Amino acid sequence: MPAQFLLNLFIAFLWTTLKDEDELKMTTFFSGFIVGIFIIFLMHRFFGTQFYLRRLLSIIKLIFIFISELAQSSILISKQILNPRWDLKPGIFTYRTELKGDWEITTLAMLLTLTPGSVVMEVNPEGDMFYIHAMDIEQSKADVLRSITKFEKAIMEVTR
Amino acid sequence: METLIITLIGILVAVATYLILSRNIIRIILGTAVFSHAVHLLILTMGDLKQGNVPLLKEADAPYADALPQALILTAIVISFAVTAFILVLAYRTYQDVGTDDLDELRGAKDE
Amino acid sequence: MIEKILLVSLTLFAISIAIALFRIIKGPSMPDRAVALDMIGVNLISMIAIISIVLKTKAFLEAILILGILAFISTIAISKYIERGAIIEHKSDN
Amino acid sequence: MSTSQIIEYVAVIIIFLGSIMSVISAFGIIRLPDVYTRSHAATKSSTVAVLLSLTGAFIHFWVSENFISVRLILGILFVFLTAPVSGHLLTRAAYRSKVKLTENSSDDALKEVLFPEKK
Amino acid sequence: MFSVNLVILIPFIVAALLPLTYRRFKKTHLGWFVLIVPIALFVILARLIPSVASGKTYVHTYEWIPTLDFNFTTYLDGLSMIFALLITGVGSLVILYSIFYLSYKESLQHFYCYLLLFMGAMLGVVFSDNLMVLYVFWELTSVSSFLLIAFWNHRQASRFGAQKAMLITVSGGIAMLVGFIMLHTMTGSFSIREIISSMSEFSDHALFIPAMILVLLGAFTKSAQFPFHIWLPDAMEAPTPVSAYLHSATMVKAGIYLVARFTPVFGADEVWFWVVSVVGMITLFWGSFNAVRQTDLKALLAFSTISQLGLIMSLLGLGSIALQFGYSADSVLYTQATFAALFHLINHSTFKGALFMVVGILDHELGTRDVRRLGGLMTFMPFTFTVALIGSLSMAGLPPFNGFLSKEMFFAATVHIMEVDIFSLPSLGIIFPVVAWIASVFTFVYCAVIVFKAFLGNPQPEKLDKPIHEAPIGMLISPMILAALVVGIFFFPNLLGRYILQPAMSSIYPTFGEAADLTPKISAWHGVNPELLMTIGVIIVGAILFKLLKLWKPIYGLLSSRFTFNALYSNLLASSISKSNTITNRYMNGLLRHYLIYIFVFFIVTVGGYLFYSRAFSFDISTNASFRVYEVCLVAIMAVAAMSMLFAKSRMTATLLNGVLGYSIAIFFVIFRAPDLALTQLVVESVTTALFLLAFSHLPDWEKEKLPKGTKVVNGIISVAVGLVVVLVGLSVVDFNQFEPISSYFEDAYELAGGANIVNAILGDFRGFDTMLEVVVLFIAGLGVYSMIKLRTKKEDENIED
Amino acid sequence: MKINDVILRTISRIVVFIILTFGVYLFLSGHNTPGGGFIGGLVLASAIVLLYLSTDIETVKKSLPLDFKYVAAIGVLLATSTGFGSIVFGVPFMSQTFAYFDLPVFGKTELTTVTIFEAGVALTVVGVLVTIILSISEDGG
Amino acid sequence: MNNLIVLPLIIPIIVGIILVFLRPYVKWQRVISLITMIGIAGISLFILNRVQTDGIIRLDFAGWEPPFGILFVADSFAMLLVLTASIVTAICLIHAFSSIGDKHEKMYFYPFVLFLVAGVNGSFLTGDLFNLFVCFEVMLLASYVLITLGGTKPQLRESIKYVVINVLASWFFLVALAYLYGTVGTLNMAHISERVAESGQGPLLTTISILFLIVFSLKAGLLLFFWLPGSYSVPPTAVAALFGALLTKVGIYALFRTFTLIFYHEPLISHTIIGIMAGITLIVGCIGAIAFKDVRLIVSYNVVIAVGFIMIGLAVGTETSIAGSIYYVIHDMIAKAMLFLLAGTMIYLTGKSKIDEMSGLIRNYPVLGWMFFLVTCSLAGIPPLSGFVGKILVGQGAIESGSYILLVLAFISSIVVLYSLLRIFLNTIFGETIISLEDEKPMEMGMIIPIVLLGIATISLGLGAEVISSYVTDAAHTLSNPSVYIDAVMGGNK
Ligand code: NA
Ligand code: NA
Repeated sequence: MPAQFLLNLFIAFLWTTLKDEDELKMTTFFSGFIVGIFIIFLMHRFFGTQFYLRRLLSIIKLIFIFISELAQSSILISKQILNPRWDLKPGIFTYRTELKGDWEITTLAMLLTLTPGSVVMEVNPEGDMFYIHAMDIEQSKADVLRSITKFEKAIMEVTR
Repeated sequence: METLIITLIGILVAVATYLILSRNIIRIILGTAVFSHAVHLLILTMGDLKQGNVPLLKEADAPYADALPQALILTAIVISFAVTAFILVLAYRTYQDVGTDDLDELRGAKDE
Repeated sequence: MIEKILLVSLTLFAISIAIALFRIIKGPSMPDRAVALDMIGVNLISMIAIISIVLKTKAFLEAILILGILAFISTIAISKYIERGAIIEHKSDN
Repeated sequence: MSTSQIIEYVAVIIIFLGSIMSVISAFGIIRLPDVYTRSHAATKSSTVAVLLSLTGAFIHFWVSENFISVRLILGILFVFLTAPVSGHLLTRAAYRSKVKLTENSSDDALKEVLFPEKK
Repeated sequence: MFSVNLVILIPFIVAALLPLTYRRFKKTHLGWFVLIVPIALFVILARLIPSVASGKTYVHTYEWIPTLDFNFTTYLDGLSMIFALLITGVGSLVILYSIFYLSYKESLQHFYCYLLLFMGAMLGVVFSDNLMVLYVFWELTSVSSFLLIAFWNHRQASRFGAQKAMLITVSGGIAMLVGFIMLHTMTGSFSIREIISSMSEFSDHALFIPAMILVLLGAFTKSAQFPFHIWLPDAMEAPTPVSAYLHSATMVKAGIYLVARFTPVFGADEVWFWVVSVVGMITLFWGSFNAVRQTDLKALLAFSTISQLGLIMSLLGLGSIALQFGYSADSVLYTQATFAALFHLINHSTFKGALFMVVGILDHELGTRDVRRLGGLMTFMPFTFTVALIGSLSMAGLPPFNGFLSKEMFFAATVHIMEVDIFSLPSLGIIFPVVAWIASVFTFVYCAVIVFKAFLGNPQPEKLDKPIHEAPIGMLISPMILAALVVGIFFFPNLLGRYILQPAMSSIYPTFGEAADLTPKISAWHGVNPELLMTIGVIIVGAILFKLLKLWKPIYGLLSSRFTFNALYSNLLASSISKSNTITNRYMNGLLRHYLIYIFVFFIVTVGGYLFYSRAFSFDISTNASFRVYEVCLVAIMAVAAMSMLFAKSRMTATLLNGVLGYSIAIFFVIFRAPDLALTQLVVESVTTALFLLAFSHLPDWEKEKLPKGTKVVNGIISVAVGLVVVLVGLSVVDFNQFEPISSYFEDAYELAGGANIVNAILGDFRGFDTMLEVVVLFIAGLGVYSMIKLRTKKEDENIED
Repeated sequence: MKINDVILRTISRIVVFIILTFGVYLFLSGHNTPGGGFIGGLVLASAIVLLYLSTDIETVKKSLPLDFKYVAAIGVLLATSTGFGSIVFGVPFMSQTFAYFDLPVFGKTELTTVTIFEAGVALTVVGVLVTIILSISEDGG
Repeated sequence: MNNLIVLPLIIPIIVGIILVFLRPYVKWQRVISLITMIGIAGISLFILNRVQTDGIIRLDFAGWEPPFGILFVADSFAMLLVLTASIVTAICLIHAFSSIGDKHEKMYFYPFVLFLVAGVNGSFLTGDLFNLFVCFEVMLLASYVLITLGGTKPQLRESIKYVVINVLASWFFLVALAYLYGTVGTLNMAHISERVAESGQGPLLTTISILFLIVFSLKAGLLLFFWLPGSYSVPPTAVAALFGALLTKVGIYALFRTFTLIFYHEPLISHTIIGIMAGITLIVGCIGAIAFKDVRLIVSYNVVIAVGFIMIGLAVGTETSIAGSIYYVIHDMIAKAMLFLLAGTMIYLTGKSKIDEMSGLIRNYPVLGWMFFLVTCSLAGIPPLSGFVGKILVGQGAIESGSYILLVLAFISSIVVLYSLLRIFLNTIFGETIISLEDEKPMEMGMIIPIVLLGIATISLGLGAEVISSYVTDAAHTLSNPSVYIDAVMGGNK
């Protein structure tokens, strides 16, 4: 995949030299880069790998998940705070994940933390078990279990 | 604004003084820290407050806020940091060797 | 009008900080205070951003990032202190 | 009103929303019963609040001064990255320093792992 | 060319050489070598007697500190000649005597070094014309005297005596110095000759009397005048040659010299007359009265010396009255008191020197000076006895010895003074002859004690450690020479009068025309006159009192020893130590809190006090910049955070609150348009908090403040007051708008320093030097922390880790 | 249960790079915008502190084998010696010069001796801060 | 080029940093630091002489004309102090070579001493009030470290008090600076002086001047000396000697400078307060000097007395008295260093510190004993040693201006000094010998040589007072006539 990126850079550079302007312009280089993206997208099957910007897309997607989770959770917590009759049942529950490796675990933990009503408190030394504090354990557990597959998939799209 | 800030400075100084008059070394150190905060604010207040723009020539147009006190405070901040760091370490070294953080117990042996 | 709204926002942020300060003073536990301090830091970030708009200057945008960095570092330090009594370890366990 | 003015208003309103969010979370800080629930308020509402105001500021500078502030983007990114970590660290520290959960709490999966002898 | 300066310097030079060369004198007694010095000097000076007698004076100047007018100017005239001859003459005899007195075992190099030091200093005192140089030598005599008294410093009593002498004489010297400075302030000169010539213009000057009293203090302490005499008996701890030399013949006479020298300056004043003559009289009486009860012969001689010095002093005082009248045939009569003073000065040196040496012989040969253990020595020690007898009789004022002549003149002077018609003397003047006569009676008694108790009566060999035997001849030479002088002067007094005393008289009365007029013809027989009758009375009453000594001696026991000046001195020193210890420990109690309170209170009182006293406070809110609600909120937050620190139950809370303060200040830096400050403050605050946390791992949590409630209230009041003063001054400063700050200059930073960030340009360029040093400060702190933690010595092992 | 710092470590790895970059930026931009040697140094130091916080002393020592007190010393030397240079050139002590150069890539660039001075400042700040923090942390354990 | 006058500050700093790298090589550190101090002494002497020929020399850092930049101003007063400080430091260093111990030397002793000297010299030379604060801090930080060097319990105990009080003083300094900047809007001392003169030093400026008085008095040990006795009696001998010689002098210098150059318009207030403070300082110093048996405490209170004495010269405020104070400051730097070295050496040799625990040292260590006698006489102002010229001139000034109470206190104090030191001398140097030959610790040449050097200095400074008299006269003249200084600094660009 880095090869694709290097190639893209090369195309951009080529583009800039072909333009043969008086001075070095960032905009020229940038436009060359865009041209490169287009070319590589067309040709990426020749490399035998995915189009490298696909990963970028999944990252962006992940970020959107992040943002929407955060928005939802903040709305939820606001409701909970402002609810005059506060009768939630907080608690700590566990979740075992399929994900491996520092990056995956971290990302998932952060997502879970931003998920409405839950905060990851501990990861076990093996790195496959989350201890999660929930604002309202019944509801949060359900929420987490519902969205967690979605998260795992989104993360794996980026990392694998 | 000046009156407000100076009043605040006065409160900070009073608090700092009270802390410094303590027996406990950490309180004293915190007192000097609070005192330094007050002093920094005071230097800034002594140049006219809120008059003029940020003293960045490319960022804003004249008039600029008085830049000299700002430079002085910067120096003062760094120095108070250095001093605080030293005195903290001194305090805990003293605690380790003499076994107390209470200055009343650090009076020292009397002569005669 | 814009400025008025901004000033109201600033005041609201200041009130949040005041409330958080109350939590710092009251506690009861150290983590409570740490949470509140973290919150104060975050609110200060917002205030700097708004003040930058009010003062029409870009000079304080660095301060936003710095405050973000430092609030984070402080939180780490405080939480480690609460958790382990030492904020920097010779050699971590794992 | 020109578009840019409208956008400016949008920016300011975003900021205003952020400030309200912030007050709510502050309110949560005093209202919620224990440090764990409070940290929910802190890590989420507060973060949203700051993200909103930074975004507002970013938009404002973009529109009114035609200035794309990388520093603000970085700031937003930074808060995004660090806020959950802070929440995680603080609750963990709280639990490990034996701060009690509120009495309402129903379940405590950590207790048996961390402080088994107390059982 | 002859220079008196050299005369002064020679003893110093030799003294300096001694410690370097004394090892070469293993075989010969070091004294023989040293003896050359005074003899040579005596000869040099003696050769000048005729020319001095003819009125010639010698002045010579070496520049020392010309800028300050401290110059080494010497002045040889009649007055200084008398003293110089005494110093070198008696000096020669004493050194000769000491050769036999001090064995090789003593650290002779020290002894002679001090002695030469003293000799040079003493010559310096009498020859110096410049007051400052005189003061230099004056103090050097005290120092050398100190060293000589403490010669046997392993003895407690020697150290005690040395300290006492040093403290009293140096104190007097310092008083004298102030007097000298005052004289300089008045006259603009340090030269005695110039001061004498210009002094008449300043007799109404406000400093005239203070200067006089201060100079007299110097003279009185040095000459052991009442009540400063107490050092002299204790100074007898010195080896006897020293006592004979310093504490009877020369150093103690420096005060006499000073009074004589300053008579033309101050003498015309009534205060001078009364102070000098009355103090002299009291001393005369007190010394003789106390001498009688002494059992230690040396102590007896010490009190006798005090008494005799009082006599000379009072004569100088009486003689000063002549200056009241100016030069006239009548007033010449009164100058005879001064003449008598100078005459007795010489006489005293001869007979007292001889007596000291005699006592030294007894001490040296028999191991005691206690009259209760002595008696009947006459037959065993005939030469010693002869000398003692001559000395005693002369001291008692009997013919045919020189003491008789001067004693007669003294009586005459006291009688004459009653006739003077000023200073209420017709009514008060009677005290002078009465006191003089009583004192002379006691003098007679103690002289009898020496002769009868020590030399006559029954020998008591059982009370002595050594067999009674005559002293070796070497030891006897000096006293015998002095005894011969005692007799010789009686028979040829006018030789002395003409060549020695007359030129001195003209020094003391420079305005009195022909010096020959001031020189009366001295003769043993004047016919029957009051003074002769007084002398006869002294002999009769004295003899009776001596016989009845046992009967009336108990009255000395009535004098409580607690109220003596000696006791005062000792108590003063002892109580000053204990009192000052109590006082100092009371406020320097090691409590930082107290020290800080002193500082804060001082701040409140001076700064706050002056602010109110001077009405400097001014306040005008209208010039203030506007403020917003959120700013007020922030101020409130900071105030609350700060005040909550006082009540924080744990150090962590307090530290976090401090962090809140720091962050809030950063916001104010933002509000006040200081971006660089905001950035720095934020980082530094965080790092500081981290440091606190780091240090906390090594420190215990704090406990509740353990101060009593009253203390807390006091602390609170002080704190509020400090804050208030800061606020009030601050408000006034804000209101003070007279000057524009210099900062507008820095707004050209881009052109001047190539930077658009003014603050940065100031830090890096305009005031880059501050920044450089600030970096150094930081570095020192860092290195200090490092060395304090990492390089400390562990309790167990002494090596330092790297 | 042992503490698992995986989240902290992972995020810190990213954050440290952001901070380092930002620190260098602040250091270089101080001449015209807020920043400069001090602030740059402080921020760089906080990056290193973050490294220590998120891992441990030994780990950092392995990957950053610097003796920070010497870093500080070199910093002070640098800061003082720019002043010393002016003695050599016979201009008043601490005189700074600046000039503009057209450099490839960077474009019109201002080069000043102040930059050397500020580099010294920054190095000192980094060196001292880390020295202090390490000294305390390493003490006793 | 005037760059010369920055050398007394910059050389010690640079050398100090270089020595940090040479930590294991103690011998090198010794040689280099000694050479440095001697070199600085030489440079200072050269500058001092140039000041006589060319007048006051100033160096505008980076070429920024006053009042905008920072500058160094070398007048005779400053240079005399720099010169003396350098010489005394060099001599104390020699003592340190044999007394401080390898252990301490490796704790960056030499760098810290050099930094201390740099701070001290900078304080003497700077013409900028804020820079004075920074120089103070350089000096103070170094002193904080030096006082704790080795970290014995008493050291730590006393250093906390020392540090806290000095930190407080520093912050008060900043408060005063803030106020002054708020009123006159400038930092250059000559420029401040001009502006203060222009506004006529009203009540507010006088109030601020009192604050400066407090700040500098804390440093000088004038009345507010509570930190002094404890902290001067705990550090290693060479350090104590440096402290005794240098530290208070910086405060004294600052008091002289500010109250002759800037706040000289209200002598009735400021100089009266200074006079009262000096008088009380003398009294309590005297009481303290005879209160204790511990040699180090006696010696420390003698420092307090000297401060009171020197400040009388300022309180009196005539040219004569100021000249006297200058003489006396120079004398005191030398004699106090000598006294502290002697006291420390005695304690080192006997292992005891109370006067009733030692006795008869003169027979074991004759040179030491005589040097103690010499310093006793010198400090008591006995002529012709160095103390007496200053004493006379201060007295002369006091008489000229009619300050009789101060006069009396000043001269009585020298008797107390004499008594307090004689007490040590008679009890420890004289007396029955109690150290037998086999118990006798050998006197190291490295310890006695510096003491003898200082002894020679005190003799020659007294006998040769004429040599420095022209410098002192010039210094006093400059201090008494602020316009000389102001013209030298602001000349041409008002
Ligand atoms: Na003793
Ligand atoms: Na003894």
